[in-house]
Amino acid sequence: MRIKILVRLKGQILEPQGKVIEHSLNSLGFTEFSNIRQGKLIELDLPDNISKEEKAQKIDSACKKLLVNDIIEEYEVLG
Amino acid sequence: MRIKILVRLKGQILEPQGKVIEHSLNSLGFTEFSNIRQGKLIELDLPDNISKEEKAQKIDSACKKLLVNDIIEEYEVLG
Amino acid sequence: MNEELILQHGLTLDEFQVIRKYLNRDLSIEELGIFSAMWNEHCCYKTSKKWLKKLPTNNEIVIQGPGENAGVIDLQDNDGIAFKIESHNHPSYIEPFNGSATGVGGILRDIFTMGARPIATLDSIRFGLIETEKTKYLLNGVVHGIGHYGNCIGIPNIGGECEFESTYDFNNLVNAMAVGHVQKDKIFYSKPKSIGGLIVYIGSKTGKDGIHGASMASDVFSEEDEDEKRPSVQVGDPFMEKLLMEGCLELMSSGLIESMQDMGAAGITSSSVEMASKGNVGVYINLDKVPLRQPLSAYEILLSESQERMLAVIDKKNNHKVREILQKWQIDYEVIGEITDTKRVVFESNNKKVVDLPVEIIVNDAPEYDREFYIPRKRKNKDFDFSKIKLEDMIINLLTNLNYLDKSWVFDQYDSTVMGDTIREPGQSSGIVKIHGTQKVIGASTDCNPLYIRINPYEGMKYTVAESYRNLIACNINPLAITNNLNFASPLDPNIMGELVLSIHGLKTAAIKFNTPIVSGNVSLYNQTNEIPIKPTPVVGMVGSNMNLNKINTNKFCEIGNKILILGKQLSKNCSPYLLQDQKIALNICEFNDLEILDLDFEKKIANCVLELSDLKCIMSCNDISRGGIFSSLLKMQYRDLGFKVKISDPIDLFCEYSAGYVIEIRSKDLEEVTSFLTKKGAEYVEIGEIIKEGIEINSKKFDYFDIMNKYRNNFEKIIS
Amino acid sequence: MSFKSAVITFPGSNCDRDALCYLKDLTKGEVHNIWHEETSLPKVDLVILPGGFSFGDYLRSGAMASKSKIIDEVVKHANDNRYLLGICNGFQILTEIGLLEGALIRNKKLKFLGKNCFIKKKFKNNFNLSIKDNQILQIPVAHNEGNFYCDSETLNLLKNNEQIAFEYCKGEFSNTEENINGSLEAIAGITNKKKNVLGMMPHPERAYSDFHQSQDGRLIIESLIS
Ligand SMILES: Nc1ncnc2c1ncn2[C@@H]1O[C@H](COP(=O)(O)OP(=O)(O)O)[C@@H](O)[C@H]1O
Ligand SMILES: [Mg+2]
Repeated sequence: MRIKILVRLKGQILEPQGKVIEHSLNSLGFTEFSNIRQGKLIELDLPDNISKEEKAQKIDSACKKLLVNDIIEEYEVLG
Repeated sequence: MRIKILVRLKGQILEPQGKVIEHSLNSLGFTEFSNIRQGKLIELDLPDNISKEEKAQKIDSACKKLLVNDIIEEYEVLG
Repeated sequence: MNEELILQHGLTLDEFQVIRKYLNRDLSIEELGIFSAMWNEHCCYKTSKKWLKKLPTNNEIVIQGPGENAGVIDLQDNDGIAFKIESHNHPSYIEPFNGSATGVGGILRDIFTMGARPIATLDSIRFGLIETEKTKYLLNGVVHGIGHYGNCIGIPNIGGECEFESTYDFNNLVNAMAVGHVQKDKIFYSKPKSIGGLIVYIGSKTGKDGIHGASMASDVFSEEDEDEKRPSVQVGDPFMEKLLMEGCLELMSSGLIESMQDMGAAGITSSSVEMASKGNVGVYINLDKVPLRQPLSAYEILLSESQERMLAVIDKKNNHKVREILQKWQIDYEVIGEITDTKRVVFESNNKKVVDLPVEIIVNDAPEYDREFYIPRKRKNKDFDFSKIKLEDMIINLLTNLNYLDKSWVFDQYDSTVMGDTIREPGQSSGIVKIHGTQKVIGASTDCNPLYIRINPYEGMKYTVAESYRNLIACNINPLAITNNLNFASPLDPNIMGELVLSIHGLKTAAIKFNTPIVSGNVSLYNQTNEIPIKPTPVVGMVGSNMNLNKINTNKFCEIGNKILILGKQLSKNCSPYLLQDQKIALNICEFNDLEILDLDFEKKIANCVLELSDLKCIMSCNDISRGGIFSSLLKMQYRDLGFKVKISDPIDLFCEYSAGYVIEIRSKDLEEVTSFLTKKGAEYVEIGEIIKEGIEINSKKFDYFDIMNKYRNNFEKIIS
Repeated sequence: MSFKSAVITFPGSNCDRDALCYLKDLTKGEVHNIWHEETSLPKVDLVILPGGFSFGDYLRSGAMASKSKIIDEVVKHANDNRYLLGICNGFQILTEIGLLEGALIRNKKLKFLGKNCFIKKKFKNNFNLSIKDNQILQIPVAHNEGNFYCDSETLNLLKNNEQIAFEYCKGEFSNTEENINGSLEAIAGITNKKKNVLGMMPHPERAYSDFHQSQDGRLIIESLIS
């Protein structure tokens, strides 16, 4: 089972990369795009035979322990 | 409308970060996690009033033109 | 075997016939791949070999000349210096970040393969005109890539060059140089020592990276091909390289390794063939044992250019100890074969011999061409009209031309002080690092004057070598030896071939005169896209030393009131190519006058004066005069709040190029001693002015110091953004 | 009594040798080099977490190093009221461990910065005792993620507890910006509340020897020894 973890900087933190992308997109004519932010995508495999709860708990704990720094980041799990 | 674009290195391209993260997770006891790869998450707003087709076409073209380096990366659009 | 397949592998049908006749049988596809890699320009130098043989490669300090992973020179006591330059031009055009990063990775491996610890890198990068988005993208990517790799592994970048010119629009150049320190009694070579030695694979797993990269590097490629070539991009992993470097250096210093060879272009193929050939032995390798990142065919394994990999030969009895050390560094390690006495290269896969070739045919019978070449026509003499040129406009022209501006946007992205031994960072005429734990310093500079070489390849190359030489001399560094990277367009064009032949000749002449042998180098041909050949760009990387770090000169002004003297001989206005080009006086390459002949004895004489005066502590600061003349040299010397005032009969002379040109700063109280010394030596000099506070004055005309300095320092970033 | 110290080496550390030389030359005492997989630490006065790219700086700078085996010992060392100094990557590791507040995010210009910078001391602590108020120190920086961030509550705490040790400033003659990497309030280094743990982005170990461009980095070790 492939899991996607989306990690983004918390809203109040200035994310200069997003600003740069937005600026470039706008100057390329993509003026409808706004509020661009860049984050991280972490993808990994978990065995299919573990339960939904166990899965959620494991991912959560890995995020807290290593994958995410909760001073600056927040995350969302997909799949 | 908030759009998520997931950008990942193409399958055959070396992604050095993933295996180091995997090693670290494993030694923290998360031994079930495998095949870890890290990519980019780009999030942006598009106006709600544009059609589905137009939206898809705009995102596609922005990805091709700027957001994704198609020599080494591929992407997936969510939302 | 069908013709198309042969041609796809970059072999000519004649070349294929040579192989076919020798073997008297058909080739396996894997064998064809091997010839494709080994008979490629990049590996066997088939076009340049004949000419490279003429270069001086030896003198009393050369420990290892060309032919190994890097050249090594003797720095007295037990200290040796290994260095080499390498190109990664085409990969950097296709994927600038990874292409340039892996270029740095590759050259660093060349250094530590010799048992040397890398202590510095330099780079020489050239791009097309900045007006296009493509050039901006390439510049950003290349600088980011070079920085990322070197910073991460922790080797200081101490200098280089960065130029812009239209012939590089579709063919940027990325040359990376590395310098390492080795104990003379612990140098490692690629020659295996004993039959039966184990061949071991160390480092990253093999993947599909850069398959066909080696033959790609020698293709004339057109815009359309770009996409097709793309998937083979190599990605660098500097973290892995750092571990690999520490692991290999530990293995070597523990005496567990017999010989070592890095897997560069054409990966396992070229490294194993090279080992066999150097040792006059055979190799047997079982491809099933090669650590893989993904399933690969034998063919792909043989040609993969995955980075951060090494091949070593060890004694069987050390197998366990080697494994232990590499485990500590978390490096993959596998015994994949052994050294045999067959003088054949044998690769096995799935219990089948997929390659079984005599080393002789691959190496000794590699093609060598004597290609046709033309000598450039003599140029007519022309007098240019300088009457409409205004001093103010000349200065503006320099301050709006990227080639003259402060390059800190580039080198601030590089870590230049890591390792704690850096004495002169980028931004000075040569980079200087200390040999750890000693008082000795090493200086290095990379240079090329493509415009000069297009005008007159032989003389132009002499000027290029002299430029590096002056860069070192200005810092009171004694020039010792050269590495070079010959970047040219297609040698199938006899005009280009002529540039190649004549510039090698110029390199030879200058190297003999300066007693700076060529100990390593690299050739990169076919640098052209859509029929536009690059300007000939044979880059010189020169290395020198001073045994006493306290004797090094600075390039920056020291004190108000000190006198400014000019040494050397000015080139006439009509024969200063960069002046004519950059002040838009000569607009077409055909218009230029021939170069003035460069008197190398004169270069040496003036250089010796600078060295002697430096040792006498009479020189407070010194800089060489190159593109942009005295004016540009003075701009680079400005420091803190110091400026200059000068007097000169014709201000245009301030922008002319020089032979043996140096600007030196002298204390008033030393002036007499210095001038009588110079007179005694027969070295002409001109006292043109002095150092003042916060001012620039030319013939009593005052310029806005802050405006000029601000533009000099900040315009680069403005222009490229 | 001689001053004892140690430097921890992680895979990818590349300023560990520099830090060792810095300590040897300036403290004249015993200096240990400890591999990250060790599980014990000798009793020393000062531990340095050196600069570099531990674990490639993959995921986040300092994140994986902060989970190394030796870290428990490093934390104990700090809890024992002994000195702990994190330089550059070491600073990032200290925030990842949680010994120091805040985080270091990408430089505001999104580019690696390798150049001289200028700093001065903000609040007094044992690491900057020998530095005069308003004295401008010239020390190199070399980092990609040196942009200090914390939330406003934490910032208030840092100020109230006088935990800000160094801030970036303008040099007399340089055209360097006042805040080179965009750090909150130009913070270049902070301590913990007890002030025995310091994290700083500039590299004092590259500015102490006679041949270095500046010798201002000595002042930190001199402060600790005096
Ligand atoms: N690509 C680069 N990498 C590192 N340093 C560079 C690079 N380009 C320029 N520099 C630095 O800027 C200095 C000035 O470069 P340049 O304008 O070519 O003048 P010079 O005539 O002194 O070589 C060089 O000496 C070098 O140290
Ligand atoms: Mg130069």
